[in-house]
Amino acid sequence: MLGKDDLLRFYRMMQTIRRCEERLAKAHQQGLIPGACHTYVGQEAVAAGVCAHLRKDDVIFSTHRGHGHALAKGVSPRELIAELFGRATGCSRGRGGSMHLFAPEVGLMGTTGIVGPNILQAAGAGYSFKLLRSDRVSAAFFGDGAVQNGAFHEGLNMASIWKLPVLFVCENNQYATEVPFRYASGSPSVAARGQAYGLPGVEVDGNDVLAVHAAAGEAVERARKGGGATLLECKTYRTRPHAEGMADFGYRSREEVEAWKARDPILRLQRQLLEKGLAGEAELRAIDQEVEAMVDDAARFAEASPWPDPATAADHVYSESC
Amino acid sequence: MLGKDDLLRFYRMMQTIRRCEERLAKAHQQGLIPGACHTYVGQEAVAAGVCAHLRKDDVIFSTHRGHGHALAKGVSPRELIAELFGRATGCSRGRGGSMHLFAPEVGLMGTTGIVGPNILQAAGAGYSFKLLRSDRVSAAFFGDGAVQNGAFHEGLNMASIWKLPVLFVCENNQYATEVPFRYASGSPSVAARGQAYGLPGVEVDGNDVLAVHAAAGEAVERARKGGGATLLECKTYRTRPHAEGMADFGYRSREEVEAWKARDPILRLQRQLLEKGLAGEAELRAIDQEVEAMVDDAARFAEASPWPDPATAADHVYSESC
Amino acid sequence: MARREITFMKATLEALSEEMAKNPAIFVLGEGVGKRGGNFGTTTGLYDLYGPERLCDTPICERGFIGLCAGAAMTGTRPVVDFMFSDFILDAVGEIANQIAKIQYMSNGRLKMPVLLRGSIGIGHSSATHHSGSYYSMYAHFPGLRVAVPSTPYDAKGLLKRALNCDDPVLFLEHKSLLAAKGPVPEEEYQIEFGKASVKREGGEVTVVAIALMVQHALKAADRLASEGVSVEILDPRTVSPLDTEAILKSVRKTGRLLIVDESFAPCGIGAEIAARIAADGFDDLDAPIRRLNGLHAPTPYSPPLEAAVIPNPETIAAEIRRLLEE
Amino acid sequence: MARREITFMKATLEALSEEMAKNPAIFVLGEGVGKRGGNFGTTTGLYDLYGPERLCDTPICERGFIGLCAGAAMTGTRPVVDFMFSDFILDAVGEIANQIAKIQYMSNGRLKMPVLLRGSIGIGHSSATHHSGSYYSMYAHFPGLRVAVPSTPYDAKGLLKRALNCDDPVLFLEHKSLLAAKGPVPEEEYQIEFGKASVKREGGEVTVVAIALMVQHALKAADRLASEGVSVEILDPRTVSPLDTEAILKSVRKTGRLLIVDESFAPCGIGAEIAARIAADGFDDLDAPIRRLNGLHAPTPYSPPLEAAVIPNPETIAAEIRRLLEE
Ligand SMILES: Cc1ncc(C[n+]2csc(CCOP(=O)(O)OP(=O)(O)O)c2C)c(N)n1
Ligand SMILES: Cc1ncc(C[n+]2csc(CCOP(=O)(O)OP(=O)(O)O)c2C)c(N)n1
Ligand SMILES: [Mg+2]
Ligand SMILES: [Mg+2]
Repeated sequence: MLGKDDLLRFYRMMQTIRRCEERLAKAHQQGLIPGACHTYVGQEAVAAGVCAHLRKDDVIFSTHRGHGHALAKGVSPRELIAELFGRATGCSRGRGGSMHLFAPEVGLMGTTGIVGPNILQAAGAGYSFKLLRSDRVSAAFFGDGAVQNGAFHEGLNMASIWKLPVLFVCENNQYATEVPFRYASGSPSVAARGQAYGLPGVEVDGNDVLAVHAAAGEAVERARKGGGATLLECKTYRTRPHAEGMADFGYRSREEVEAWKARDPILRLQRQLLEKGLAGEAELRAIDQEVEAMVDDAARFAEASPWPDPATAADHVYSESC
Repeated sequence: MLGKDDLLRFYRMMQTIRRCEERLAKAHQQGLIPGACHTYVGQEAVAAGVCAHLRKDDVIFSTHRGHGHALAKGVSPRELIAELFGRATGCSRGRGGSMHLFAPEVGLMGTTGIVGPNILQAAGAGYSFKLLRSDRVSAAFFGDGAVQNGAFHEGLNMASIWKLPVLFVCENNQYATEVPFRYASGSPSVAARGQAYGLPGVEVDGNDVLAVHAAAGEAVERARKGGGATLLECKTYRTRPHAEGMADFGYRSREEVEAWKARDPILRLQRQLLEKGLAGEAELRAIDQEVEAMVDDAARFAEASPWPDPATAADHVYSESC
Repeated sequence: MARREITFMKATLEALSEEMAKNPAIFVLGEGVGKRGGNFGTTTGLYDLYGPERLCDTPICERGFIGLCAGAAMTGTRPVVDFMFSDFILDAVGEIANQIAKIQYMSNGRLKMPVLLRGSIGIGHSSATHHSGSYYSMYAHFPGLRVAVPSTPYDAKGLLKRALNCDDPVLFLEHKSLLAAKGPVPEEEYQIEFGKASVKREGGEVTVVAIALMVQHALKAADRLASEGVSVEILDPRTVSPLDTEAILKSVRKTGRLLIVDESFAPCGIGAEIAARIAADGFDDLDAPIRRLNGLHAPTPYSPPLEAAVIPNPETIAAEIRRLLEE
Repeated sequence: MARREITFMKATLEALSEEMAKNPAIFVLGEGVGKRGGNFGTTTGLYDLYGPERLCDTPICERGFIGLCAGAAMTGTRPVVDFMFSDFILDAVGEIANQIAKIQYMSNGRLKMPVLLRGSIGIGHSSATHHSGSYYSMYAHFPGLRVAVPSTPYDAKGLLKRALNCDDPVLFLEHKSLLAAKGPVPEEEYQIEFGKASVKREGGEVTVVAIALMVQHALKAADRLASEGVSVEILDPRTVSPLDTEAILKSVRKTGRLLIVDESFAPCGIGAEIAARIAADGFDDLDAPIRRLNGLHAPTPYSPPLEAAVIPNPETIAAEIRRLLEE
């Protein structure tokens, strides 16, 4: 059973993600982020709920929209923001930016700017863990857009027939850039597609961290115990544009966005905490302030950080072993 | 309702395929076929049953195991055998062999040596017909092995969301080379995968030409009328090795092969014709002899045909228009 | 009448729009090509003119919709794929190199394959390694494809119109740092043949062959060198397949010196191909070694100082030209 | 002791088997690598030794299982993909060039990527256009990959063992017409470093650099020319990435003449890369134009007379050498 501490941990993580994203959005407007910036605002419950079950030695593989996953897996706001600022202190040492976050030390094995590959890579980590007789598990986070890609098909099928310890976490935020899921998908349900691969497919309210946590818990346990992979569809919504600086109301209405803001996963958890008497306003505000301070510090750290040395631009193309 | 003439047409087509394949198998042993040779023996009911519904201006896209589809769509035994013999009179003028049969004149738009692409190409023809407001339809024939490939996923999804006039005909002969379908597929049913794309998925006994014909008829009618695509799973079996000259009993037993030979689609139709009194032995033997003569003629024609001119080896890499 | 100047992007939009008006068999596929008008504005306004079937938004299945185009092109339509970033279609190399490029040949010329694949290439704007690829050299390696890499709005419009009137599959690759650049484009109808290089600057002492954005950088370098009294000739092949060897040979006959500037990877790149052709057929005209200036052989990093370090710029080009003149 | 002679295939089987015995993290993926022992006998007997998890039969999803290998290689295992024909993995170029090749760099060296991709290349046996591809030039273009193209059993074993002890992704490409060829292979343990060319024949008048099967063809041509009194030096780079430029320069310094023989497509091919490097750094040593002899720039046809017409053979190589000696 989840206790107060667990819920407050979720709250803190979701707020950390939210505040980092808001800081990054502002920094993007200020010209501090030289490339793209895809925020995770509105989807925080998914990263927080799933990653709560993962050990440091478990691994995740994410996408262009990976800031939240990175933070939830243990990347610090400093390393995240510094990376988007292009600094040598960033988690990818400035090589990656928003779409290429690497922190293998904490199990973030990369985020990809190409839709699809991370699904396969998560299956590959699962293959390693199975072959090595390890109880580690692997998770892929991906959007509804990736579901129509061959990588989804091939990855889920392999994970099924080889019973790999993998979580396939689809964050169905209903749009792939501006293309609606209901247009792009032959089937209205992602979870139902599990059947095509002989995998359990579970649909969950992705804006409810407790629901995500519960469903992910079962899936992680199954994976650890050798029961194989699970497809988790988290229905959610991003409330900011696809990427910072992009227009947002050519393909969806302000009303739709507002309706989803009313279902904000952080506000929802806040209400639950207050209603159940697990935390008071003051306690939550204190967390908020701590988070705010941490993000302030991270942004200052990032801005003060050195640029990478151009002389290192071609380092590490090959390993030193061969 | 199908009449005697229809059934005899099926019979003649299936025998034509069978006799061509047997001739090709023999020719392969004799060294008359310089490359690979994948026969269709045991699966004849599928090509015969599906193509009976197709007009000359409808199109099909097939695989490495495409001889039967080529014949059923209207390629002559002469052009088929000459192609496998590598002659200038072959349907691909000697450029293709067993795996690359082209006869656009009769709607055979190619067979592919790579598993997967023909599924996408069939969808593409469907796109053309839809855009051009034509009532032509398109069909892809592919094996159970192709079902695990991303092309299947992407092709069926696009055909579904755009309601393309396409038949996806999966010939589930239970093996991809030597890898069993039950091992390679997360789901025991191909037809059931239609659901994942919002497409009707129909399973049919692929060794029963009447069953194939009935199911394909519905699918073709739906496609012509703008009702979109269908996934047809024809359960069948190839009774010869994957390709001529390959060993056959490392992955399946003689008993299994014999059991399927007892379900031979040609023998079955023969029995039905005889039992229903639609044809006598003599009539069938007469057809057999005509077919045999045609195949003899084709093989003689092929062997007497000229080789392609080496000076033409690099012709048609580009069109002349640009 | 004043010469009209429009952007590269506007020039290609005109080309596409004019051809779509003429030919109802042309349709465009891609993510966001519909109402959105394309990630780079490549289809702005066309959806309202031609509707959803001809401006068709796709799921994220590049291999799938490019494979689909092969079947469409064989059956009477003329597909255009608007793929946004060339990195995305690496998943479709099988369909491009093994199907689209080969079917005219394999059918002995009985099938045509008028597929146009268009989208952005190039390093810049901290796009990082999955949005900075070029890959024209790879496509030039495969038989059966035409590959255009224009550097000006004029060339872009003329080559795109040619592509839409040609039965071969064409890769039309647009450097993202050129899309907003303006240049003269006449109102009148014109097309540019494939395989015809363009002399972007005449000069007598050294021949620089440059590709895409590097043409603009080389022009800047040549300006600088002109003030030092050095006379540089700049050639833009405009298409890397076919490649206009004659034009390069002709220039080298005059200058005796050749530098090839290509922002993408050197090994087995188009610079190597040009060097090999001239080392074979222009050998006697050469007064010095053939030099190549390429981007570093490394994935493209994100951070501005790293990114700048992996590609040639006007300064490094000028320096390379000076070195070559001393050899 | 008599020198042991074994086939190319046997040599690679030994290499794989020896390394699998030493390193339990090695596993092999592919269609038919299990009980069947591989389409070309590449895994014969290993299934019985190492079981289904380490000899894993796959569905037909090349992109999928190559993408899977990237994730496996990052997490402590060492995947080997046995892909049968290089044509099949064109569907996986995105995973290879954009993921496998880049992750060491993008992670700033914190992740390793020991993926071995091995399988057949080359024209022959009327395999036709979907089973005759080579594509080593394409892989040499991408940063982050190692590409081996051995021509003898000895080189094959030594390079494969090197590949299995290296943290970089390696393409190991085996010409199908060489698989049954025999040659000396010692019983003792050895490895061959990447980027070291091998002089397959010493000679003084002309340098021939040849790849894979073309090495054997060039040797035959050189035999013939020897009887005409012509002395040919033959170099086999063995790996096209990295490429041993030094060895080629050294030979050209001696002979003054260079011919590159490569059965695959010329444009932006490895022959172009070699020519470009020598036209840059060996320019002063050249007494004649650099020549390339390649297969035709066309898909590979099926029919024997057509197939023979698209690739170099000992006669055409000898003729080309004679022509070069007259320049
Ligand atoms: C293979 C590929 N095609 C296209 C793109 C461009 N692109 C980047 S994000 C995106 C939409 C992704 O949608 P989804 O998977 O739903 O994730 P979300 O952005 O909603 O989190 C697209 C099309 C890409 N990165 N990779
Ligand atoms: C992409 C690709 N991978 C592998 C192969 C090798 N291959 C040729 S046929 C075949 C099996 C195909 O099985 P299936 O689709 O069931 O068709 P069947 O042979 O049973 O008719 C394989 C693996 C190929 N041709 N293409
Ligand atoms: Mg989405
Ligand atoms: Mg099969």
